[in-house]
Amino acid sequence: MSTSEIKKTKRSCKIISQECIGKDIYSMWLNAGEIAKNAVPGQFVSLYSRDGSKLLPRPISLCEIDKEEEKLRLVYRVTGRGTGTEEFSGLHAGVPIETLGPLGNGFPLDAVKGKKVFLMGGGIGIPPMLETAKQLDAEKTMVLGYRDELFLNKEFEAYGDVYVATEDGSAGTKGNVMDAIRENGLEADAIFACGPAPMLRAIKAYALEKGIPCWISMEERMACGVGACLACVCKSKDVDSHSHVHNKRVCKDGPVFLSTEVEL
Amino acid sequence: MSTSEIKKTKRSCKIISQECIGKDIYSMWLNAGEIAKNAVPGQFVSLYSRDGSKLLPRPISLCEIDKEEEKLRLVYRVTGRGTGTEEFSGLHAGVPIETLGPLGNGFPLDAVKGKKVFLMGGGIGIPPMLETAKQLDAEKTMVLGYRDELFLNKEFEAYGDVYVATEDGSAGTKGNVMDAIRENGLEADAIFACGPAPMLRAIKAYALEKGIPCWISMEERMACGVGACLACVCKSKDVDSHSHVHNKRVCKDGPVFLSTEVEL
Amino acid sequence: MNVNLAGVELKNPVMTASGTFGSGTEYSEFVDLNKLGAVVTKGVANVPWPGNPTPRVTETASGMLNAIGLQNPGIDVFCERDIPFLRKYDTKIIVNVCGKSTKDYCQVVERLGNEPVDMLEINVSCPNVKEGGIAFGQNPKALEDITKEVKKYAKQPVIMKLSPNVTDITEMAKAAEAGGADVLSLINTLTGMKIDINRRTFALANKTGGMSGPAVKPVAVRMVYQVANAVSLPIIGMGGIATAEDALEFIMAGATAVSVGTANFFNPYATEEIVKGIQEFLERQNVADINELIGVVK
Amino acid sequence: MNVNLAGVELKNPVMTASGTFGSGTEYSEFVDLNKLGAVVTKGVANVPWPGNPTPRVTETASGMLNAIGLQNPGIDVFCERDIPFLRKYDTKIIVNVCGKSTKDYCQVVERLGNEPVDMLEINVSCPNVKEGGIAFGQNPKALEDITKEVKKYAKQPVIMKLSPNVTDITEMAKAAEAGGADVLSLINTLTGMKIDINRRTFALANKTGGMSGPAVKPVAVRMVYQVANAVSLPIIGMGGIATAEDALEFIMAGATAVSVGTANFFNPYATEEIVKGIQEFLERQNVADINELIGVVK
Ligand SMILES: Cc1cc2nc3c(=O)[nH]c(=O)nc-3n(C[C@H](O)[C@H](O)[C@H](O)COP(=O)(O)OP(=O)(O)OC[C@H]3O[C@@H](n4cnc5c(N)ncnc54)[C@H](O)[C@@H]3O)c2cc1C
Ligand SMILES: Cc1cc2nc3c(=O)[nH]c(=O)nc-3n(C[C@H](O)[C@H](O)[C@H](O)COP(=O)(O)OP(=O)(O)OC[C@H]3O[C@@H](n4cnc5c(N)ncnc54)[C@H](O)[C@@H]3O)c2cc1C
Ligand SMILES: Cc1cc2nc3c(=O)[nH]c(=O)nc-3n(C[C@H](O)[C@H](O)[C@H](O)COP(=O)(O)O)c2cc1C
Ligand SMILES: Cc1cc2nc3c(=O)[nH]c(=O)nc-3n(C[C@H](O)[C@H](O)[C@H](O)COP(=O)(O)O)c2cc1C
Ligand code: FES
Ligand code: FES
Repeated sequence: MSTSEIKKTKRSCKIISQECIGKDIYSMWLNAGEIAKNAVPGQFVSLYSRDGSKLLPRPISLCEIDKEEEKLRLVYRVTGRGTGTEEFSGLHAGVPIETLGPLGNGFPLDAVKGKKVFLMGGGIGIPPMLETAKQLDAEKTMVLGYRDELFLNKEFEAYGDVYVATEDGSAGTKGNVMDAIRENGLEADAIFACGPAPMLRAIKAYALEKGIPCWISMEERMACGVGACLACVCKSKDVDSHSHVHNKRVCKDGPVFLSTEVEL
Repeated sequence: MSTSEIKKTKRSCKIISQECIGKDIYSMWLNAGEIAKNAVPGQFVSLYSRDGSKLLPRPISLCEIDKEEEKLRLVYRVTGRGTGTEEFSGLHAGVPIETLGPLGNGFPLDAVKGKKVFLMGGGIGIPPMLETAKQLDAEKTMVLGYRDELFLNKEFEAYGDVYVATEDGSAGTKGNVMDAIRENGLEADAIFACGPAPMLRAIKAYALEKGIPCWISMEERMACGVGACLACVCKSKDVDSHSHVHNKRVCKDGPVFLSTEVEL
Repeated sequence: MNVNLAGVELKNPVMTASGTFGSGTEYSEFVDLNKLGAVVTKGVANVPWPGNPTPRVTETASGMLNAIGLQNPGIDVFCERDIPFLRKYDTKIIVNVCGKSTKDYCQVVERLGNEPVDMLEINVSCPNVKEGGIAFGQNPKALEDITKEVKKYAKQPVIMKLSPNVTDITEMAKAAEAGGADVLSLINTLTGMKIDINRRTFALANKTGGMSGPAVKPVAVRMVYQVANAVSLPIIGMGGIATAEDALEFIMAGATAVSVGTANFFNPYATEEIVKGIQEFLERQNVADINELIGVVK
Repeated sequence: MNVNLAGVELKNPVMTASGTFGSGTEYSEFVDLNKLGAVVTKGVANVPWPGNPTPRVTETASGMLNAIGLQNPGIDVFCERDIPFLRKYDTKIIVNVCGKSTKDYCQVVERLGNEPVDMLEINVSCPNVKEGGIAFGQNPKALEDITKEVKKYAKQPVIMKLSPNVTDITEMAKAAEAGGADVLSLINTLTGMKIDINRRTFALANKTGGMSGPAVKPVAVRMVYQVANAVSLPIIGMGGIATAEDALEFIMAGATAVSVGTANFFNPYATEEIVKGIQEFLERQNVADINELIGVVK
């Protein structure tokens, strides 16, 4: 799928529901109209604050997409006091929120169709794997890493085996997602992953060692979210399409990249 | 009453009710705690926006004071799109609003006790006259000036005769408050007034001509609202207490001044 | 709504600010480029520049800091790809030019002489690159000299883009005028810094960045006013414009045209909405010609 | 929380910014002045000044413009009324001094030599008065000269307050250092302008005003960082500080103390809350001495 076919919109989306599903973790459904209609798993939206002093977007991945009802589910973490995400968490059903999307490329579902695939998520990187699990036609094994408290994990069970790792050992394997793979002797032909940089680095090394393809979803500070400002670049092996300088844009060329294509 | 005895507070006040009572005119009751307890007619509060890009206070006069239930009524005009007052008008009961007060001096009720007094209000200068009418022990005649649509006028009827002037002649005297006085042959021994500068100027001239004392409530752009920043000065006949330069502070030395004491 | 910049007739005074709109491709999904007075491109150099390490942007109160570092594909790719894209639209093309030395600038300017572009904007005020950029923009003599050199090679009218990080903006404006500039644009970004106190480090990899957005508007309006009253060149005003009202502030202060930058990031429809808003203001206030409003507040 | 400014020991680094806190009387209804490191007074001149016409303030995005024009009662009333008031509290007194000529400044400074005040802050950076003020603050030679003169008459340590409206703040800092300044404070306000497009006039009677508030913080932090790395004098940082986190940004950038200005207007409890917030940060991060944090980000 080419990103240029996907039509982006910025619109005011009414909140359908807002729920706290873990410490500082919120789940929100939005009435998103054409944004939902055009969206694919692994893409994200930019949310905007109602506070005139906060100008920049808050990029949030799509956790679930309901094309029929034109709804989107976002699961996000409140990062601190006075932040944009804190503001979002206080908004009730019925309140509109400015939303730009769908943004980015999404996971290449066709490339791994029918294979044995790890869907790996770490922390707040877990949400985008849910819609990916729903839509991916493959033999899926979910490996989810948490610090302590679990969230969303039950919702993955409909789509395959779910393995969990926690840093404090309170559930599943004590350690990280790689520890969970080793402890359970798991294997796959391909990987889709989203999570913090150290986790992605370990997964990239593992995929290289096993000789399997691995796609990772990257994070970077953004301003435009649509590829115009060149804020959100990551170092890439190939020259990028925009500036021909090995700087791919996370918001437009990503956020999903083949792990061997980018520096971490 | 000396202003230094009045203890000021800034606190978050829950909105009790919010009602549109005319085109762009809103009436709001606040749970104001000690601000209400310490307040006198003619004083004001500063309201603060929830939008981090809007820093300065919106000074709003007290329209009614309920000391027992610690409530304040504010009646205010939405001045335009994207303004602080527009934001306030959209806040529902239960929502907190940052409020600083009580501020300023208030009308000198004792100075006119038992006399025949005009309470004159123009436009959005009408609200503070309501609590003044309630508390003033005198023979009161209300003269209220509007552009077209009337508001609050009925509520004054409990306290004396009410005369109305409208610019478009749709109610009462066609013209301004001075026209209403002339048309109805009204007389008084003293005046309390609040309204736009041209109206206050005319009232000041009238009082001078009649040789009666007249107190007017002034408006100026404010920053601190408490007398510290020297933003809100007006030219005064006497030297001011702060800088000894004939610059009285509307927020602290006023907003109510003897008309002969200030330049308009 | 037509305004004239050194002989170039724009259908309206609303343009994009360099570096915030790419070469128009991305935002053409949101706005009709045909509706804009001009598209000003991201700065382009003689060769590709990789720009600065990330993080390159951070949020500040009603503004942002950026230290992109002028990443660009170089003039060759630009001429092959971006100019033909923009030529499909009925709008003026203004190419923003950056460089590390006078020679770099002149090379790009000369090369553009044969291209169908309408004006050149010379960025001598980027605070985010070590060489070139702001060095030329904070010294009147250096500014006059580079303006003269650039003018030797330029076939199109030359806009000199001024830095606000100076003691006296009128001195810089006069230097650019003396060097032969056709138009001035201002302001570029104000140099700022943000510190992450928990990580005890700078919020931007480059330490400092350029501040833009509504926060800087009062400084920008002041400088446009000062320059309009000091030189006789037309001015393109920018810095924090997000609404038609903002744009009109700059026009009344003395700007002939305006650029919209950071606002695109929080409202991708901003440029088109501003064109519409100005039109409505003119109708509401019965102003027959927008040129009547230029510098009307004295 | 003690910090030392040129031999003056403050109980904590939090002070008020001149002109936003009067002489403390009004805000003593909200905060306990005993809790503050120092109170910096509104600028005082040799004679009373009436200041500028109104409107004197206007709101901008995350900031404000002011053109008070240094209204003040003159040094006589100040010494009689304000110093005795402040002396009742256990806090340091810093008197901000303004003038129209070097002689004016020196007269006030000399007079204060016999008064129980702890430091003098010389305002050579007010953008809102025609004479004096910023004229001294935008020229390194003039700044060095006036610093030298003031030092001749001063019995207390002298803080020179720098203007941000300059090309190179380090050059100004070095000039003040060369002139013998004991401490530097920065930033004063950035000159700005706002236009009321409906009335086609300036929002302020003075046309321009000084911008302050959170909007200017990135510029202020950058300048404090630059100055801290250019001279060896202690620095009082200010510009947009509204929270303990903001204050810590300045301290990590190199400020020994901080001043809180515009924030008082939207939070009259700001100064005391910031003292408390810094204390909590130190505890949370196990920092034994706040002096360890000064200039820790390089
Ligand atoms: C492609 C992508 C997808 C993401 N998906 C999710 C998700 O599904 N759920 C979730 O909880 N978080 C997600 N994040 C991280 C999320 O964007 C940040 O946590 C959020 O922007 C922080 O905003 P704030 O208002 O809490 O913080 P503030 O500190 O107020 O943010 C200030 C500025 O910094 C930016 N910023 C701060 N942290 C980050 C970060 N980690 N990444 C990018 N920008 C940041 C903000 O966007 C904002 O512009 C994603 C990030 C990216 C790049
Ligand atoms: C002592 C006093 C009492 C007042 N009482 C009332 C009242 O009871 N009801 C009412 O509707 N209005 C009253 N006003 C006027 C009211 O303060 C302004 O209409 C209001 O502040 C405008 O804010 P805004 O958010 O709508 O406009 P914005 O344009 O967003 O305001 C921007 C800034 O300008 C200031 N400002 C704008 N207009 C005025 C003005 N006319 N006077 C002072 N500051 C202004 C605002 O306070 C704010 O700081 C009073 C003013 C004063 C000084
Ligand atoms: C992300 C970003 C990149 C920019 N890149 C350039 C550039 O390449 N050349 C240039 O002259 N100005 C550049 N600028 C400055 C803008 O063109 C403009 O002068 C400034 O941002 C002020 O306008 P604004 O507040 O509307 O953004 C850039 C600004 C931003 C925010
Ligand atoms: C209303 C007002 C009055 C001021 N008066 C003075 C003054 O008299 N002397 C002075 O040196 N600075 C004066 N300043 C500047 C402040 O002391 C401070 O340097 C500036 O406002 C930046 O800090 P802030 O953003 O915290 O307000 C004034 C600022 C404001 C807002
Ligand atoms: S955020 Fe602008 S290019 Fe990615
Ligand atoms: S508003 Fe500060 S003195 Fe009145």
